[in-house]
Amino acid sequence: MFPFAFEWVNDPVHFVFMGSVYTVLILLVIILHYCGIRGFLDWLCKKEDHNDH
Amino acid sequence: MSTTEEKEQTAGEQGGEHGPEEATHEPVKPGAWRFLIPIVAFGAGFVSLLVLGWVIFPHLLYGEKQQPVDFSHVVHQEAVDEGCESCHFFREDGSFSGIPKLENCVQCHEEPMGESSEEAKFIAEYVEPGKEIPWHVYARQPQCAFFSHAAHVKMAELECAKCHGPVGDSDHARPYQYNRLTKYSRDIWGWNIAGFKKKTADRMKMDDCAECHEESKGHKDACFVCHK
Amino acid sequence: MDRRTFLEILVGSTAGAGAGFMLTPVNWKLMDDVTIWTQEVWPDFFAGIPERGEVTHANSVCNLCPGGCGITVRKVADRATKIEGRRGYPVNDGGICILGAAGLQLLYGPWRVPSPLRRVGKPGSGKFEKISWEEAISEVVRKLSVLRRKGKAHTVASILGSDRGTVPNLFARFLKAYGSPNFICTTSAEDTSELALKLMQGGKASAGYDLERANFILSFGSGLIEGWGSPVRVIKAHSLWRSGNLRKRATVVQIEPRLSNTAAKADNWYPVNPGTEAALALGLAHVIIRESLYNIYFIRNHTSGFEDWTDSAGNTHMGFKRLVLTEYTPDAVSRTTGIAAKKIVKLARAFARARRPLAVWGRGKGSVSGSLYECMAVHALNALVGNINKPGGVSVRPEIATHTWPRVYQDATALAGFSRSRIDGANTNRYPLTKYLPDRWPQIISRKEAGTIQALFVHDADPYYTTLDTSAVAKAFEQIPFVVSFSSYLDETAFHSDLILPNHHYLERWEDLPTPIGLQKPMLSLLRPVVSPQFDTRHVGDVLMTIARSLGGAVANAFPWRNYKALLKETMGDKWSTMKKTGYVEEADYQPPIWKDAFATRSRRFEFYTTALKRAGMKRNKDLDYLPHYEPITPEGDSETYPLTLIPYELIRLADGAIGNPPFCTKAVEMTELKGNDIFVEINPKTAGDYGLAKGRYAMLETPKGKAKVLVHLSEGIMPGLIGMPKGLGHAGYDGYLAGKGVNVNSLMGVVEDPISGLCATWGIQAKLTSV
Amino acid sequence: MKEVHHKGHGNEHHKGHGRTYKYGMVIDLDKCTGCGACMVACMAENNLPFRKDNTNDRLTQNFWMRVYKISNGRPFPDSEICYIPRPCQHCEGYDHHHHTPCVSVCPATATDYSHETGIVSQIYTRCFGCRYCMAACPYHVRVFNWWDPKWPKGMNKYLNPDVSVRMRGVVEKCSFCYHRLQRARNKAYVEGRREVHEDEYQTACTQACPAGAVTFGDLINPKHKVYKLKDSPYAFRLLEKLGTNPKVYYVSTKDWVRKAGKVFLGNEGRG
Amino acid sequence: MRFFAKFSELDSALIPKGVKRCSFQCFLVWIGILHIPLMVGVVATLMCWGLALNVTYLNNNFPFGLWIAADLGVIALGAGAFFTGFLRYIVKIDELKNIVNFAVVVGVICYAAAQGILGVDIGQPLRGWFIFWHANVHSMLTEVAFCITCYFMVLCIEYFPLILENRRIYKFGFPHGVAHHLHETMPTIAAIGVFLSFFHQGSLGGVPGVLYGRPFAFREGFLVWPWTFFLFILSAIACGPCFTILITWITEKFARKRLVKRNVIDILAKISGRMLALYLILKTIDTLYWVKVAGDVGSPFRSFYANQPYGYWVLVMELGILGVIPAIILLSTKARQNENLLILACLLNCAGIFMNRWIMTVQTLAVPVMSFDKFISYHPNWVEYASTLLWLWLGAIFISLTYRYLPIFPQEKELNPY
Repeated sequence: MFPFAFEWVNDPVHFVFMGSVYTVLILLVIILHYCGIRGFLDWLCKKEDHNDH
Repeated sequence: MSTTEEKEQTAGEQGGEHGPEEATHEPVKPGAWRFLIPIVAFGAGFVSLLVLGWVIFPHLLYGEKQQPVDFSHVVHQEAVDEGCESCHFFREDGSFSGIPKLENCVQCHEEPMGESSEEAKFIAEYVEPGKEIPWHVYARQPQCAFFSHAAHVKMAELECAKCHGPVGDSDHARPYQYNRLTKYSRDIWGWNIAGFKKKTADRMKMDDCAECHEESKGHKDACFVCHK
Repeated sequence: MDRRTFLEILVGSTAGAGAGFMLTPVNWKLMDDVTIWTQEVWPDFFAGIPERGEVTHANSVCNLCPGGCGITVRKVADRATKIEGRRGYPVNDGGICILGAAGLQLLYGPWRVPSPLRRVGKPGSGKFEKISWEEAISEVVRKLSVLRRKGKAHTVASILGSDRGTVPNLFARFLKAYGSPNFICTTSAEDTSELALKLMQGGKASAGYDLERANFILSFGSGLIEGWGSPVRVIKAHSLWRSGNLRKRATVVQIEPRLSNTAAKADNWYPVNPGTEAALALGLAHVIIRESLYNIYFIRNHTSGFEDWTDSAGNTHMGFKRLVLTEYTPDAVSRTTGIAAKKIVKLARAFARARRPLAVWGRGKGSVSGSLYECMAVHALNALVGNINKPGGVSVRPEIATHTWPRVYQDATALAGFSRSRIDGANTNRYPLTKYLPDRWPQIISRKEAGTIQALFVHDADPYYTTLDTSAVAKAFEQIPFVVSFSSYLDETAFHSDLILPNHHYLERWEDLPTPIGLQKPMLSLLRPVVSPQFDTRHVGDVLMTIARSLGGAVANAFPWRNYKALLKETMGDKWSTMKKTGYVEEADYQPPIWKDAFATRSRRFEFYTTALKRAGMKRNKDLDYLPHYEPITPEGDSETYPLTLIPYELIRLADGAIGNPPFCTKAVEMTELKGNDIFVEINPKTAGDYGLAKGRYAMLETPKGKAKVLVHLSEGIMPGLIGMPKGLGHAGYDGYLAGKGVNVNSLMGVVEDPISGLCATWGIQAKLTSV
Repeated sequence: MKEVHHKGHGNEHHKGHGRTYKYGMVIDLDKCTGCGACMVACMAENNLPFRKDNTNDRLTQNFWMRVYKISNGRPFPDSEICYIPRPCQHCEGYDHHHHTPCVSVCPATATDYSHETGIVSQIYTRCFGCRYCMAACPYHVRVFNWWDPKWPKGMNKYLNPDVSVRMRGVVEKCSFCYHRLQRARNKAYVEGRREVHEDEYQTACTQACPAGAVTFGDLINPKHKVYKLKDSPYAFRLLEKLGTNPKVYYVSTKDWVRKAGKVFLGNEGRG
Repeated sequence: MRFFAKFSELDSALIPKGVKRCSFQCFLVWIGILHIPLMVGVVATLMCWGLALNVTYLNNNFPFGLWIAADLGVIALGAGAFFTGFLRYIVKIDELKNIVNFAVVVGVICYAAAQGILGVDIGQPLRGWFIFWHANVHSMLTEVAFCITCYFMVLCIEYFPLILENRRIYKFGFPHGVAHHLHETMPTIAAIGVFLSFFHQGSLGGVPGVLYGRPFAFREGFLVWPWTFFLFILSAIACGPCFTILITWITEKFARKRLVKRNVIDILAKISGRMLALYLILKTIDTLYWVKVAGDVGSPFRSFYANQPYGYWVLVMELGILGVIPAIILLSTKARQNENLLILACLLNCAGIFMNRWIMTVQTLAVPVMSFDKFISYHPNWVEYASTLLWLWLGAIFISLTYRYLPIFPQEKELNPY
């Protein structure tokens, strides 16, 4: 069973539709994580600077 | 836009407000380890929710009941000639009798047949007053489902155990667990709280029906094959 | 701990908990379970879905109307879940009508009387208390013993829905042994029809119509597909008429002022002025006779009174032929009926030339007795074409003989009471031929001094609702100190009773049913319990016997049977085993007697001129009075104040008799008949124009008997000047599913008596309709 | 916008899995008397609700089988009436062109066209009540449960266990009494048959109709009564021109009835 | 009173630097006032959920009513967000950065409203997730649901950095970093948003357009794809910016100061006007073609408009008064400069889109299909109005809060120095 599609049918419409949905979702997740992690790392670096200071 | 001075200032201003109540966590470590605080807090929250979800939750969700009579399939299997169908038979109209009615039991059990105390209890409590036994049905399917035993047993020639598991080999009636919210038997979702299954008989959700239909027929079948 | 640490811990642990939560099955599981809750637990909470179980079928007979269809009840475990028509049953062969299909709603409905009830509030207040059967029966016994002791046995009366079968006979027997002549039954067109047969053909029998084989059906207002006769059987016959290549195995002509379903399905619809059907029938006879299209053999050899004749005293009497030829020329009839003379001639020719023509009579479902002369006029048409006792015609049908009961020994009190004259005036010099006049007694009671009736038993009837001029009935009920209803339902009569002794529902009891109305072959069928009694009810037969036994003496002796079932078994005799096995016995090879032996009149012929009527002591001397003729039954009210005429119409989707319409049927009523609690009246757009009425708007309907607020429905299917109003609404009994919906048309109508039979011949009433 | 067509194309979908059927109905309007027995039989069979304040406007009342009363609109006395019983039409659509109107729009696959039986199913436990299918159906066969399924006290006893009781907030419609096919199949299987006889599977309305106006069976089985009846020169289908390809046929010898039934658009449609 | 002082202090600490806001008391009163109609809406919503949908005037003939029309309408109105984002990040019209934040705020409200209204509209909201889990991808509604949910996520992500930019939150290092990086990726996010919006705006046209049982709305062949698809996108992007302008204007009226420079507004108005003009041309072709096709197959065109209240005036109103007039105003530079005319045009344009969506859903259902169908009219009852307008009040509160605490109008300080 494919997530988000119990009624999975092997036809192009499904592939295209679900493919797009998943691409979008994955992209969004990647972007969020990217920003979150980068932000966290920035913060850690800054923080150490601060402590050293 | 913001400056470090501002940050420290505000922290200093309002720091005292919440402090003491929240001191249950590990003591504040100064210096380099300080950055671990959020990470440890994260871990603690993470683990406690995991425990809650995987260990405690099932106990909250499911209630348990004992069967009215401790029934032994083993003993009965030995006593009857036609296997499961001796008691779980098809009616003339093609419907399946399911769990036998008292009248079926009485055919043999008018008088005690053995020494067992459970049988004595059964006869005293149900046979003599002529009361139907309020069995809890492990495999009770929801109102919306039409399960055809005839199609599966007579046409597809499935073994009972395929879906019901080795019930026939049980010597005792296992406790019946039910979902407090849905009133379903726990056997439907399966005893694994995550819904994982190893054997076909471990779960009885629609997905499991569909899985088997897909394997044997090549498609999941139309809705109305099993729904009503 | 400083503020920052706190925030870090808070945010960190919340994020951790959040992440951990996403990795537990809780969210997914609960989402699924909440959904299942909406799917299973929620609907079950409201509906109370019963357990599944083994499916079985039980056969019985439907007695919601005189149609007597066979039914098969599908049961799951001990619950009845569906009523279906019984396949292979002689009457309905698998079909079922709308009311029959909804029978289970009557069985399980909240309008059932749950146990014996005694009125505690004021009469008609509907306040009852539950009492035990012993208490209830002893109360009846106490009242009856006192009356009998006081020599007032004759003031006990009963109103029943029918006089055929063991239960009505038990009532009759009870009253006879107790000492009252007042055994009254509600009447219908069947009574008039039986009377007409008796007068013209002699003997006591009902009419059987060979609808299946007739190929020209001339219906004088009969709602053939609206529940006339045995509804399913007639509808099946209708389908036969519509079979064959061009779907015209038979021609159907409907004569009716309103486009009923029957009229809509008929090949030809002749909108006739209401109440002039007899004139039309005689007009047709005129053409048939004038053009010698009648069955000359039959008329010459097997009828009397056709030609002018001379009696033994030497007086010459007018025959049917002369009457018709002189009085009912197409032109004259055209003026009366509103149907063009040309059409009359055409119709008469078509009818007479058809291979198997059949004229049927009985307005709507036949619930109103109607005019005797009209019935005779229509029957005369059947005689003219010689279809009496012929395939595709009308025949006499006796009942299957059952074991007769031992004679009732009447003690002195019983004899004294029984010899008193009946309260309803039937069987008197005025109305020598009529058995019961249920529509007359309310007026009589209200006119006479109080105490005429001291106790009234009502079974299988709802006179409080069905009798015309409801307010007079209500007044009459007020005069009766003790009303006992045996109804299973809280109908109007039960509502106004002092005591309700609920009978088992028809799916809970044993009873025999006579031949369904209109069938050619005699039949006897068996009502049997399909489910165990759902409430604390008792079989009316048993209750009556218990009462009789408690009264003691001769009354008790008249009922030697152990219980009702024993009586039923004994009465059915050798037929019992067959009935129990198959549910019915039928004289399948019954053939109506051939013409030579068919007529039990004095002349042994079909009598156009009914000598029987003369012999019965009618104080009428004109020849005309003994011949079928047109004698207008004038509706009440002056046409100045009430310029329009209200005609009730009947619908198969609306039960209008003793049984209240079940919710399913009410749901099926068209939106042009009922809207919420408002009833529609049907008028022609022309009428609407004349009186300033608008579609879908409220109007006040007024008749000499009362008034009601109604909605206006415009229809091109009704004659201008008429107001059509559906029958069967306006109940006050039962439950909110029926009570308060619409207006009871009976309350707006009055009784117009037939001059000969005294039965109710009302077909309409003058009315006015003003917009509000 | 996507090209919309059948999901799981009938033929390949069921290759090698027994016969396919096209259950359908032929309703003889000449015989239909408008008595309404079909409506009540359907309501009783399928646990349809009813309410005290039914306004009889047919707008919030639930009927699976609804009998329409239609008129030719001519003035008195040329006025005529005809009754049209209307179950779900079980539209088949035409492959790759038109599809069952309600099936393709359902967002949750709660309704489905079975290529094995030709029946359009409605799964109440799946439906979440968006009512898109009701908008799609030109025949108004789909009705919504505006109320909770309440019965007067004691009335729940007659509920048919073969048909689920619908909760509020879902769409329901005629199923051609599919549960009867399920039962009939059970019987056949126990007797070692795969095929169900014509008379073993009949809908409640067919069975109840006192006029015998409703005939039900497999439209592609020459042995079934409907096979011939549907080819009557007087046969038509409702809104034929829309291309829904319904499986309910009507027979009427009256021209105005045929015209009123099939006409929406003037010229001949497809199929 | 001490509490109040504390909160008041917190409030002033949260207000962006360098801008002036009304007093805390004044703000509380304003929010309080908004809660009165809001509560009516909440009651209506709870009635729908608690007592089932019989509390509405919807019925079996009108399974779709105000709610669906409103759904389609607000999504179109919310198109300002994606279209402005598209112009700002992809076409790179730099001035629009001054209104893009607010367009996002309006978009969030519109899309939240769409989902919220749908949550009341469906009979079994607890099972609403079936639309994702048991998705039938052939259904237009599935497509719309997926797209608006995803796009709502996108909008939330676009809105998120605005929160992080709040004075107090921004001070922490971590949110600062996240906001910074989110800003960096904004063009990608906007692109995803455009992709999603593009599809569901078009698919919304398909919602009634695929109902071939309803000839009034049904289009075939070329007329359904790509014609209707693009018509719907066009109509949405023609009115979306107008709606943003309208809301900005209203916000300015309440704030009693300018928040966005005229030239920014003018750019949006100009683009909106062109889109509307293009839409009207295509829509006219569509209508004419539809009239012709309808005529070819037996002239039901007249029958579509045979029953009041859906007479020909509907057509005149939708395309003429609510279409051509705003298009002319928006296209004319001179008229655009007149603020009153501009706002009138925006109002007409937004009303036009709403009317179009109403016609496509409700009138579609009102037009009888079977010859013996009775024409029945529908109008919503207070429950439907209240539960729909609920989102207006929620939106007002949301904008009030956002405006008060977040720096959404970059030009505010410049325009209102103090």
